[in-house]
Amino acid sequence: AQGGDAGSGGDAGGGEGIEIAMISKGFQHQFWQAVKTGAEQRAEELGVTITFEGPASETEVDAQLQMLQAAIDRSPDAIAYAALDPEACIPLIDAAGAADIPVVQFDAGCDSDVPVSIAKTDSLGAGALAADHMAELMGGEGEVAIVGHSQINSTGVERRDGFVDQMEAEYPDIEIVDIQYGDGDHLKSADIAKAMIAAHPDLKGIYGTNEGSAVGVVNALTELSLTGDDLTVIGFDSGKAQMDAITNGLMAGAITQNPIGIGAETVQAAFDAINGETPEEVIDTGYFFYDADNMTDEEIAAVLYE
Amino acid sequence: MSLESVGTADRSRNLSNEAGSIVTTKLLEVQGISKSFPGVQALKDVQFELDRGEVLALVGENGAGKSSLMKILSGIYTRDEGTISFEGRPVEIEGPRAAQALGISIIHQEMNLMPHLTVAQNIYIGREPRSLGGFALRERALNKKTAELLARLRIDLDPRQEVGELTVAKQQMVEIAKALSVDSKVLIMDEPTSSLTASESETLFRLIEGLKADGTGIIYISHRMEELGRIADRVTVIRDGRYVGTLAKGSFDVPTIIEMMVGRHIDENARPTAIDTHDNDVVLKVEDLSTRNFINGVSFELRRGEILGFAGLMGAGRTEVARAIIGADPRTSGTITVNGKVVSITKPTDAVRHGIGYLSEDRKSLGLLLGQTVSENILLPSLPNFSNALGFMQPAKGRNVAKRYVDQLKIKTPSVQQVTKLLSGGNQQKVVIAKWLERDCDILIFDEPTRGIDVGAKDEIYALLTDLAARGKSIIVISSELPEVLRLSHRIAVMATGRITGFLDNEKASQNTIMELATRGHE
Amino acid sequence: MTTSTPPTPTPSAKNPEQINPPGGAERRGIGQVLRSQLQQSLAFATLVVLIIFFSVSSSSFFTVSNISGILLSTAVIGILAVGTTFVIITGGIDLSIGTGMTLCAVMTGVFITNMGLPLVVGVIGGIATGALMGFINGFNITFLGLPPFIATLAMMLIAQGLALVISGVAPIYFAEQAFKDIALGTLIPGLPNAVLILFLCALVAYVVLSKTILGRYTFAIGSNEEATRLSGVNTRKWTILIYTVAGIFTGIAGVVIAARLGSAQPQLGTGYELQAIAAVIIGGTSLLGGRGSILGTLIGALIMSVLINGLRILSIQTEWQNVVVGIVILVAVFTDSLRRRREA
Amino acid sequence: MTTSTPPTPTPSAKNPEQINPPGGAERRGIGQVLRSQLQQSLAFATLVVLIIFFSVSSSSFFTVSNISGILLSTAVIGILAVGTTFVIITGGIDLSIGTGMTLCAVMTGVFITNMGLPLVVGVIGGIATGALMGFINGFNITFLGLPPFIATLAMMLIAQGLALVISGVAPIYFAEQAFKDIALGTLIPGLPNAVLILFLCALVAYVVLSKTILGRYTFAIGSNEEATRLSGVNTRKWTILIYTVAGIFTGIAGVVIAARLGSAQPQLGTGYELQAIAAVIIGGTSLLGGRGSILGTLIGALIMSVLINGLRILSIQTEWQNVVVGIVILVAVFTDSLRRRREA
Ligand SMILES: Nc1ncnc2c1ncn2[C@@H]1O[C@H](COP(=O)(O)OP(=O)(O)OP(=O)(O)O)[C@@H](O)[C@H]1O
Ligand SMILES: Nc1ncnc2c1ncn2[C@@H]1O[C@H](COP(=O)(O)OP(=O)(O)OP(=O)(O)O)[C@@H](O)[C@H]1O
Ligand SMILES: [Mg+2]
Ligand SMILES: [Mg+2]
Repeated sequence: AQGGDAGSGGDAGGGEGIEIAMISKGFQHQFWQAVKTGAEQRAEELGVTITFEGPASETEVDAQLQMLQAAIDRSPDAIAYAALDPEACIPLIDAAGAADIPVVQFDAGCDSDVPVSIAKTDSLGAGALAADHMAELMGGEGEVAIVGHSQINSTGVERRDGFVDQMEAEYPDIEIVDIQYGDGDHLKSADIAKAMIAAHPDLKGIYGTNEGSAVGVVNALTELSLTGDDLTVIGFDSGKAQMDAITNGLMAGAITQNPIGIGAETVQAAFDAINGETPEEVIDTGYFFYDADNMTDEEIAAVLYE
Repeated sequence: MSLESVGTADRSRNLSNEAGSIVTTKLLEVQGISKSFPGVQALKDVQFELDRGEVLALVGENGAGKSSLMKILSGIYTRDEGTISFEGRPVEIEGPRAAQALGISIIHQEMNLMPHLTVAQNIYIGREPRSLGGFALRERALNKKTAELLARLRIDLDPRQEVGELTVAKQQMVEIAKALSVDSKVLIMDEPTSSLTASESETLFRLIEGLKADGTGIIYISHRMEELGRIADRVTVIRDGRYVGTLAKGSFDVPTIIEMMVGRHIDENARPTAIDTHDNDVVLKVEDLSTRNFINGVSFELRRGEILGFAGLMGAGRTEVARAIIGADPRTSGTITVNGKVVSITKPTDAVRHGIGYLSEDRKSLGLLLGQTVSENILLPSLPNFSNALGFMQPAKGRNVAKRYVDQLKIKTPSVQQVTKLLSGGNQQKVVIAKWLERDCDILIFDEPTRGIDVGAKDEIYALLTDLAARGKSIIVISSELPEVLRLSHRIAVMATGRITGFLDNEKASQNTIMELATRGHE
Repeated sequence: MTTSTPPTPTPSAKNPEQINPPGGAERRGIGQVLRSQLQQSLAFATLVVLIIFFSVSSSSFFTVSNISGILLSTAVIGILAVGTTFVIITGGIDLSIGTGMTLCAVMTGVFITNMGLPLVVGVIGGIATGALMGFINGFNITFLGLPPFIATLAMMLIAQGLALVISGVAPIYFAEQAFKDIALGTLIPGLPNAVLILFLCALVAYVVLSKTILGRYTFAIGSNEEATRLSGVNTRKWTILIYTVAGIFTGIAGVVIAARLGSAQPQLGTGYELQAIAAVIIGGTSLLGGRGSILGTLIGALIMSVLINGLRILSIQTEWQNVVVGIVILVAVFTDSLRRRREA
Repeated sequence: MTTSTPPTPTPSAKNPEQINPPGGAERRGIGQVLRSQLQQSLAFATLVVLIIFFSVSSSSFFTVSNISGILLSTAVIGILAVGTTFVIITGGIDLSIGTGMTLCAVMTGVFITNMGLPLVVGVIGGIATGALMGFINGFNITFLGLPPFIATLAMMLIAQGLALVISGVAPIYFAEQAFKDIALGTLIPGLPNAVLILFLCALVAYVVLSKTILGRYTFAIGSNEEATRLSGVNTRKWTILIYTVAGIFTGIAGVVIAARLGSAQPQLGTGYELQAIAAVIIGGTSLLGGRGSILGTLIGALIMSVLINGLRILSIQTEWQNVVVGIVILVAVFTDSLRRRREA
């Protein structure tokens, strides 16, 4: 827990020379790339430098901790962290606190008192919003299935649970007949969706909980020569394939969070913390349902990414 | 063929006549053993018996079933029929451990060593000196014990050397030491001398005499007929898996045994027909060949139509010279000239391209694709000749060629599609020979070509090599059997400790002159 | 006193099963070949049992659409498995096929979408990428003397990194329908082209492996590389060629997955190598080298995808699916080894 | 017949460097042993070069805290690698160590958190889970005759599934600080206990491998299983024991990772097996069996974590990191194989 005085510690104050280390949950998925984009944009505006890294898959809690450890040893001016597990990170985040490195969080938090803020979306609420739109499009009744991207990491669980809970609470005539997980792998998700469609001939809708899952479902439809009229598909996140599918009518619509906003707000919060200001404790960057009608709206278009 | 005369002293017959009244518990008694494999009846109603303190030699052609019989006795195969009595009691030998427990140990025809372990670790595998409740190794004690054993057996090996680094011959000595390190009642030796030179063989024979004196019964398998008179008390002959007969000491001579084995007469003392090759073109010229480890300034010439023998003691460096020539091992110096042109040979492919083929002494690990068929093995070096321009194989053509060799060399196999691993040792060796015959190189280096091959087949192979030479091929024969070198070679190069110590023309060569050169540099 | 009875040749009444040598089947009819090869692999029985079981358990299983779906889902892993069968028969292993496939997909995307080259050029470029990776693997193994596991593990990491770097950590989309048709078009009605490509790949691989000199050397090197080398075969050259061939199949798989997804997803691919290798081994090819067959590999790949599809159709929970797959693999390979033992 | 003078032992001037036989080192001092073993592994040179390079490149690298961090990050993979060294020396492979570790962690969580058993019991239970898995692997390989790759691949899937099923697809948290201290406490100031456990494991493994009968048979089986069996060694029994020992190390790794994370993460573990196996092979153990060392494995594991940590310290982009790691692995193993070749 030492080393706070090494490296670039001395000349903080203005934007120049400030380094913010962002430890994300991942980096390969489009969602995280969008967070990175937002962060980089804001960093450029503020004149600070950022590093952005994350493990290859969102199950690699251990690898993420090692990244956090390495970041602390680099003694940056601030750390921005998105916890894969709320508890495992506590010792290291505390160590960062002890080394006087300000910590801000994004997407998911660590159960420690050190972090001063978190920029995130309410995934449960987003899942519920997906359920509302799905129910509306299905006419309030019928069978629906979920292709999840993870049954264990928080976004995967909350986007699913928000959807499931809302359906159970508000739409008694809608039955969730199957939930399977494709790791966000496009190919696997497509095969899962096809199996679901084969097994449940009366299926009226499928909800994909992230970009890979949703695009997989769309691919399944294409491969089976089905259209949006046969099956209501609601996706999550954006990306070109998903947006095209919505334009083409294969997908009814999707929920998007504001990853670019998350990235930007996180960097802003870190910058504020470095400069001794107190950022807002919870920064909710919001979520939206978008479909072919509102996709081009300015507010929506701003949070979508190809 | 007169079996009358040889059968007179058939002790087994005599004793079995008396068996009803006298309680002579034989050490080992084997009756009516049969064993078949898919497509092969390896043994049919075979019998023999073994007394304490005697050496029973078991002979027969390649594939006669000798090794199979011994594998039954050592618990590796289970018999289909027959009884085995050990010390008068019928026994079932269910595995190698059961055989060991009975006191039967075996030196296998094919090497069975752990190459990454040391000599000592190999010899005492499973019987290591231990402490701390049998879990901790006492390595020092192990090495000491091994050093004592090796000294007692007069085997010159470092207990700490890794076995994989040893030559085949030395590995064979490790196998022998391993078998002798247990106090066994029955010791089976399946061609223990096939890779030994005369002097090591002699060491072994003295050991055998000692064991006999201690009452150990020994079953000794060999294709080297001259050894039988030296050590065997009785000789049992099997042929095509059947018992042919047993001859007692004094009542057998080599020609008789060979006739019982093979069914015809073979002249053991033949010499090459004197063809003068001295004026022929030099096809291979090796100058100042050295390797990093051992070989030092070896030079020689090989002429068209010549058979050049390489003789020497174990570890003299003959194999290493051959491997260096064909580019299997790196050279530190040396030029190789083929047909008057200096050639660059850095890998075996180059050697074959320049018409030099090398038959390795270690057929199991360097000579054969054990898991592949006889035909795949025979065709391997010549595959391009059996495929068209697009690389497609012409299977019928290949199969016919393989069949021709199976017939010509009398390879005992149910078909050319048999997996090579399942052939008897001698027949495997014939497969290796066939593959180089088919490749049709102008220069052939045969390293221990007749290892494990029966007398009859040997004679045929000698005839074959002589014929090849007569047709203009040039052949180097590396052999640890002096009679073989003398029988085949027009000229003999003798090596000792990595150098050539002299050349002998066949007329001037004898076992004595060769040994004199081979031990030079040892004094 | 005579003791000998002249040995009479015993007719071999017992010759229950002949061991089937690679490529040694030419003189028999194709039907016989197929039958003997199928029998050789008890894996086939497992496949049939699985199909029957799932057909009985769910009426949705044995439908044209679902069977076609299963075949389509076998395509990518199947092509990878077919290619890597060569490598495994030589006694090697190729861990780079998963992420390597992804790199090939990305390169195809770069050629077609980013550089605007014609489809054919892009496809050939993608496949050539695979061939190049295979070549480098082979070079590293033969000339640098690296163990295949390490050489291809390193390549796996490098390919994974390069796929991300080259794509800019973003999918590359293909606009042209013609490209997507490579996987999803139906030259044969009802059968996606990707499946056709799989079968074509398998057929070519079968012919190469059992009818050509390359196939012979593949088995020979796997049987005993040193003995093969001493026989004058340029084992280095052939080994490099074999890895290159495997790389070509990796490239084809890359093109097919890109066509099927309509995009090159740079983060995909990890784990595909183990699935493909598993398919190969379930199909009876030995990791020790010298033994294997393309038909077996195909069956192995089908077992995996039938099993996974069936479990999905039955809506078995995802977490249980792995358990069941693991057990079925154990049982399938065990029964197969039983048969082998009985035969030996 | 002439009897020759027995050949005098030629002094081995032609044997410049003695290849170090396993366990054949007792007559030399421990210093010498260490030195010869280190030399044996040029991997060590790679490690030193890497450390020097990163120390020069970044002042943050060679700090007490970062070195301790590197060691901590080596702990889990290191323990797995040490265990699996045994298996690899027998010529086998164990793909189940990654997810198996996770299952052990989950079971530890079940025992301690869910069932409220005392810490010690829970830890032993977790390790016993590993031993049981190893035992089953060994049984499947020896008695059912399955290839190690398949047997352990199946176990990998089964363990992965069971970890999810048993945990109810959610992390199990450990409340007691004492449990977390297993990994993060510092019996030796500045050195996390997890690192201590790694070194202890390595020491025990070293002793077992080089000084005990189990170690001897591990090498013997890997060198030539058939010959070992024919020598009367019950190879099945010992193989099962060896896999069980490897399983025990997997169990220890499971406890350590659970303690480090303060929770059992049921989805962790995939990919750890390849990292561990890579460490073993980088350390000079041969996948062909018969040859290997624990010290090498330790160095191999350190190379991997130093490299990854260094790249992170230098803020190399994540997507480039894999590329660099791949290349360094190639270079490290290549230089090592060069040395071996020069020696041979
Ligand atoms: N496991 C096996 N499967 C099939 N055939 C076998 C097997 N073992 C031996 N044979 C066959 O049994 C016959 C006897 O073989 P065996 O090895 O006993 O001969 P041998 O007398 O020892 O010959 P050699 O002198 O060549 O060593 C041979 O035809 C051989 O091919
Ligand atoms: N791989 C090796 N590693 C170390 N030493 C070796 C190796 N191969 C051979 N030697 C040594 O080189 C010397 C020459 O062996 P080589 O095999 O050439 O002798 P040889 O005359 O063919 O005798 P042999 O009858 O044993 O085959 C021997 O002293 C042997 O110990
Ligand atoms: Mg024999
Ligand atoms: Mg020799």
